[in-house]
Amino acid sequence: MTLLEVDDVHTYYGQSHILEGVSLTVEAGETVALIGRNGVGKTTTLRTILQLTAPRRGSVRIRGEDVTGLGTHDVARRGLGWIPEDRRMFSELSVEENLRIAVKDTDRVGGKLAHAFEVFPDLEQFRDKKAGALSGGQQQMVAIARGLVGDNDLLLVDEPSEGLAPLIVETVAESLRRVSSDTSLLLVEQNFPLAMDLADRFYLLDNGQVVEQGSTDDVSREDEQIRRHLSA
Amino acid sequence: MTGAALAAMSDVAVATPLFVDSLLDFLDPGTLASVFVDGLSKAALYVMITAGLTLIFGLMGVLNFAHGSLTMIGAYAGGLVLVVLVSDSTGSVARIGAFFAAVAVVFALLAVAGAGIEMKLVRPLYDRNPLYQILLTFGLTLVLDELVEIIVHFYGIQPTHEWQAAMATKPAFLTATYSLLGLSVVGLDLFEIAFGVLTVVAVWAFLTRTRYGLYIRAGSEDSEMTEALGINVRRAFTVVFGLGVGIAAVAGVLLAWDVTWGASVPLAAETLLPAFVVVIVGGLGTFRGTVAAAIIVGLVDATMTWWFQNVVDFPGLPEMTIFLILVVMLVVRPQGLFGVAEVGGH
Amino acid sequence: MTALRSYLRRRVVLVALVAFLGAYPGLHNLLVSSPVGTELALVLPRVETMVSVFYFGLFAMSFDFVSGYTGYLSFGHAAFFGTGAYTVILVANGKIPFLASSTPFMLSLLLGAVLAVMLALLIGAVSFRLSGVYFAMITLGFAQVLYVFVRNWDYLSSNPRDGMSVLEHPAGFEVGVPGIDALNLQIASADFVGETISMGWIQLSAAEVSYYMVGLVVLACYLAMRRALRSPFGRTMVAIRENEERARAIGYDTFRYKLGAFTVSAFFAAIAGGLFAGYARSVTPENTFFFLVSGDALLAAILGGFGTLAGPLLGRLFHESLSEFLSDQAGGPHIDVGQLGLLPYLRQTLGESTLATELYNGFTVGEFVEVFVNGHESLYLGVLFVLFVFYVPNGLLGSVQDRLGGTVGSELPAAVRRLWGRYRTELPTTIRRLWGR
Amino acid sequence: MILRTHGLTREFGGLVAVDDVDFSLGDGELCSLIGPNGAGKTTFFNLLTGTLAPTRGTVELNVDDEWVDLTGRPPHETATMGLHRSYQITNVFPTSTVRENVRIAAQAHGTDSHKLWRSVQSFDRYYEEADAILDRVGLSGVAAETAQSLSHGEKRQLEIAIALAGDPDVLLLDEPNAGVSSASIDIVVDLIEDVAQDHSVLLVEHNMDIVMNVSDRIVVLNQGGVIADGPPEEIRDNERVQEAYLGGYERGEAA
Repeated sequence: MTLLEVDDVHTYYGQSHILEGVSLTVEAGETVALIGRNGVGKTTTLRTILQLTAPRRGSVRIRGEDVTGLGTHDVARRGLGWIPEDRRMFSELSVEENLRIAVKDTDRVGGKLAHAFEVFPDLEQFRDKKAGALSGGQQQMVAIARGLVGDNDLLLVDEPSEGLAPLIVETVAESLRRVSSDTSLLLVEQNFPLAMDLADRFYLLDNGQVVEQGSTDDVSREDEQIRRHLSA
Repeated sequence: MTGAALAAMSDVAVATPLFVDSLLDFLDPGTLASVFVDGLSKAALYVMITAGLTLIFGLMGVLNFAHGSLTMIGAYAGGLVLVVLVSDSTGSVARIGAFFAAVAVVFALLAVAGAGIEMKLVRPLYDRNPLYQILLTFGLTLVLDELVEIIVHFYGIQPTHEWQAAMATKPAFLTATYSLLGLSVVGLDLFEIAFGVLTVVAVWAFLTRTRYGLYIRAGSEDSEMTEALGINVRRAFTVVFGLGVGIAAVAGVLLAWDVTWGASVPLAAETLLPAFVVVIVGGLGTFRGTVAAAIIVGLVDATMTWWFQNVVDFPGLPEMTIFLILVVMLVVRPQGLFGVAEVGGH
Repeated sequence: MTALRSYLRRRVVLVALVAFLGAYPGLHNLLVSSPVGTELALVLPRVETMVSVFYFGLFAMSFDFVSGYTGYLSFGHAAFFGTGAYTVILVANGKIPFLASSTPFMLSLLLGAVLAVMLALLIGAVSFRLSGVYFAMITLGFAQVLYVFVRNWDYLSSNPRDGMSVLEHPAGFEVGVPGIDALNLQIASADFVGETISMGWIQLSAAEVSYYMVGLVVLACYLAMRRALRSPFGRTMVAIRENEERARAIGYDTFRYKLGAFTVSAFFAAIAGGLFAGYARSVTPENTFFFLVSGDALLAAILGGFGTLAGPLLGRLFHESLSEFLSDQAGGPHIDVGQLGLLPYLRQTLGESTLATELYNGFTVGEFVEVFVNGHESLYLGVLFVLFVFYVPNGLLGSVQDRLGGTVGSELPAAVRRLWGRYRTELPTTIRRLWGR
Repeated sequence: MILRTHGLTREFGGLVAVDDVDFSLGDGELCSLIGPNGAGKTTFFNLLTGTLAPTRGTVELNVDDEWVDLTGRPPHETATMGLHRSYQITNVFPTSTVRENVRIAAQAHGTDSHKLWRSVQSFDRYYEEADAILDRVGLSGVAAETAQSLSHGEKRQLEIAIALAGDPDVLLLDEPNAGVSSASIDIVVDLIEDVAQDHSVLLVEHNMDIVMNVSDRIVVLNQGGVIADGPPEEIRDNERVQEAYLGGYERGEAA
């Protein structure tokens, strides 16, 4: 069964029409990239899926079940995790607490934390440090780990490489690759080669609409469509 | 220049050596220690009144003007339980037992009432300008105060004076003064300090040691992210509102025994204003700051009370100093002791 | 003459309202002596009540001037009301250096206002660095410092907690042009002998003289504030309320405009306080500097319409009428007809047997009435206030304006003209049709 | 030249949002400022208008052939000196009428704003200026509506209209097309070209078709610094610019 189906959603901020009918799907086990220039509606698509900004028209289905209009926490409980832009750490909370709060199965907190520190051994040393005191790259790790411990089937990842030095980007990419072996990913990314490297399929967004989609194997940065919609 | 002004000047001339003497008196270890204990007992009351106020603001950005009225209702409700349970022949220990019964009943009742207020009245206003939350809770104080006044009046109790019957249920050993290492302490002060410490420890443990406390701390920082982790933040709002009101009401029960306060309808305004001072000085929404500010305000209050009683012939000194602390704090550091600069927008 | 006529035409609603208020005391007398006088006396506010509606309404308008039009909640506004009130009594008692107790009332009124302006500059210069809840709290803090101070400063009176009364100024305070005796009339509340007028067929009681004189000052202040709000300055205030960041970005030094608005507002708040003190001849910290006095202004502003200048006056009228309606006072010596409040009225009309009827468990109708009607206007006001917050967030006047799509002054005549136009064209045809049938 | 910066830098904590930017805007020029997300474009605007104070560097404006130092001046002063901006997220006076929105902006440039004793209606010149601007941006028909009741596209036009009031020397337009539906984008583009006739314009825009069509010159920011500066054709073929936009990730061998 298809994990996520977004069907012709129209989303507004006030009166400004941001998504003009976006449709996409994510199958179980897949990594799907959502690419496009700044301001075309990529982040809004993720917010719409989570019902943080509910669509005015169209529907969002998870494993066939319509979740449009539900509370965000209800959507999240159905196995969706969010790794937002700017990482959104609880900066006054320790790294461990940041992870602890993300565990949905409250009987297995210990095991989940142990697993997270196993996957991200670098984080163990910061366990009791306030998340706000970490560097950008370390925070991104915590954000990804937060998605991991929630037992999610699908992670919505927003601009994981933004504001990070190239070397750190590589580490982040590596951790996403590791996480993607357990869960599906819907990845918003401006760095085109990175997105193509991680994803199986891609959707190209412009002006609130999907203008192209396909397998990542078939496109390159010399592609006319890609250059037209992504670069200067 | 008028005679009064001249007289005032000569007062200053006389007052200068007097001031030095008084300062030496004040710095006497015995005086300092008793002022300190008095200050801590005031701080304990402040912290109990304000804990809920600050948690509610921290999580949902609502400045609850009805908080003082709910404290006042706690005082009357607690007094009622005490008056029913305690008779002249009740022993001291049984009276303390009755007090804890009153605390339990009042906490349960008012926590439920607080949760109800959040669900039915405050919730529909979250999407509106924060002004409307202030207006709503302000309107609520009018209604609550007047309702209490009607009820109290109906039972033949004078609403604007302390309720003596409730005050009289206090066991004798709390009114007594004890000498400890040359220091004289009133029993009730120690009782209040114990309660204050207990409250701080309990709230702190709830916030840092329980899963729900974790939700509340996270929700105060970023409620959208918390919601996206599968946590029902709206329900946490209700819980915090209920708990906050419950704690304030328990403070009210203590106030019903305290001769400087006592259960009366004006108690609502008398507790609300210093509570505002404490939460703002501490930094709106931070529990740590609120505890620190309560101690500061309590100690300043006690110090100024001593100066008024012994030196300065100005009965308003303690109260005026408290509001001056508020003004000075807002001028120097608007975000308060432990607040974050951008807080308050939500 | 044509200029005056066109001026009045453009302000037809205002002129009509002022005319109505001018005729109100006579109208009131006429109505309460009519066959349904007892019932009307119950709902119509007394002339004395209207005096306090005027001065407190002015205070509420001054509060709305700054809070409703710049969006900064001045929660310590009572400080300015108190400054005006205390100045008047202090001058009258010879407690202000260099000023004799016989100083004309109009001058002490002005002095209070000037003092309030200076106070507002001080408080505002510090407070306008903050916004939102913090601004409300710091102004509250300042006002409470002053409240505690006047409550305890024994220079003011032997028992400052109980406030102070006029001691050395035996005659009523005169409102008018200072120095010209013919242009002055005394104001005074019912328990003080004020001035009465008898000119031909016009007979005015002391209360009615106060009504007109206080009303005149309030009208002048209202017109001044209205003009200020419709000036370039006033439009800048609204721009700050709507979007302060953008106001700054298009070139306004918003701090100066906020401080200016605060100062103007303090001026009129002090005039209101001075009128109150002059009329009541005694003040207490509780009814001047206390924060619930600001709360009452907020109440009036919300009921009447936040950000509509005349709304708060209407809100206050509502508030006072309700308290009068629910009061248990019988009519004073100057009202011969009927009772004042609902309670005496119910006692009278329901009759002994109804009152003694048992409702529940020994609780009689009479007791029920005593408990729930007797002077508990705050309860009903509070409930009403909460209902307004939910369902009428723009207040009485604000909602009417929303419905009309503009200010009442400009839109109401237009609406009436539209109706009249339709009536004139449609009525003849309707009549003809009816006639034909 | 009408506007220039020298070594303009702004740091937030450890992050350098704008890094040592030397920029100049020619008199009457339409220059576009582009760059990927987080390149520092909006921060740069905020530094120019004084909303943010720079960590280092200067901003200068040419007023009557004299260079005036604007560095560290508050926004209301830079605005009165002739540097106006529009906002990425619509930022108008919502419950005022469209006409009043522009009139109040025009009034800011007169000397009458402190007059609280005269009716606003006795100052015709601000109404005339507002009406002329509304006519120019095509909003005359909705002048009496409240700003909040406009469609999103009309709000974007109003956003520019407010910035036009007071006849600025320099217009900073921050994504005037943000959120405009594809159907009505042409109206805003025409408007940009129109105002560029008699103003120096610095434009931030993501839609490259628009940028390439309307600009005299393009400046590219990446990670706070200028990486390219030149006419549209040159920018289109610039390899560093392509790299900045598409990203230069290469899968490393390390894990």
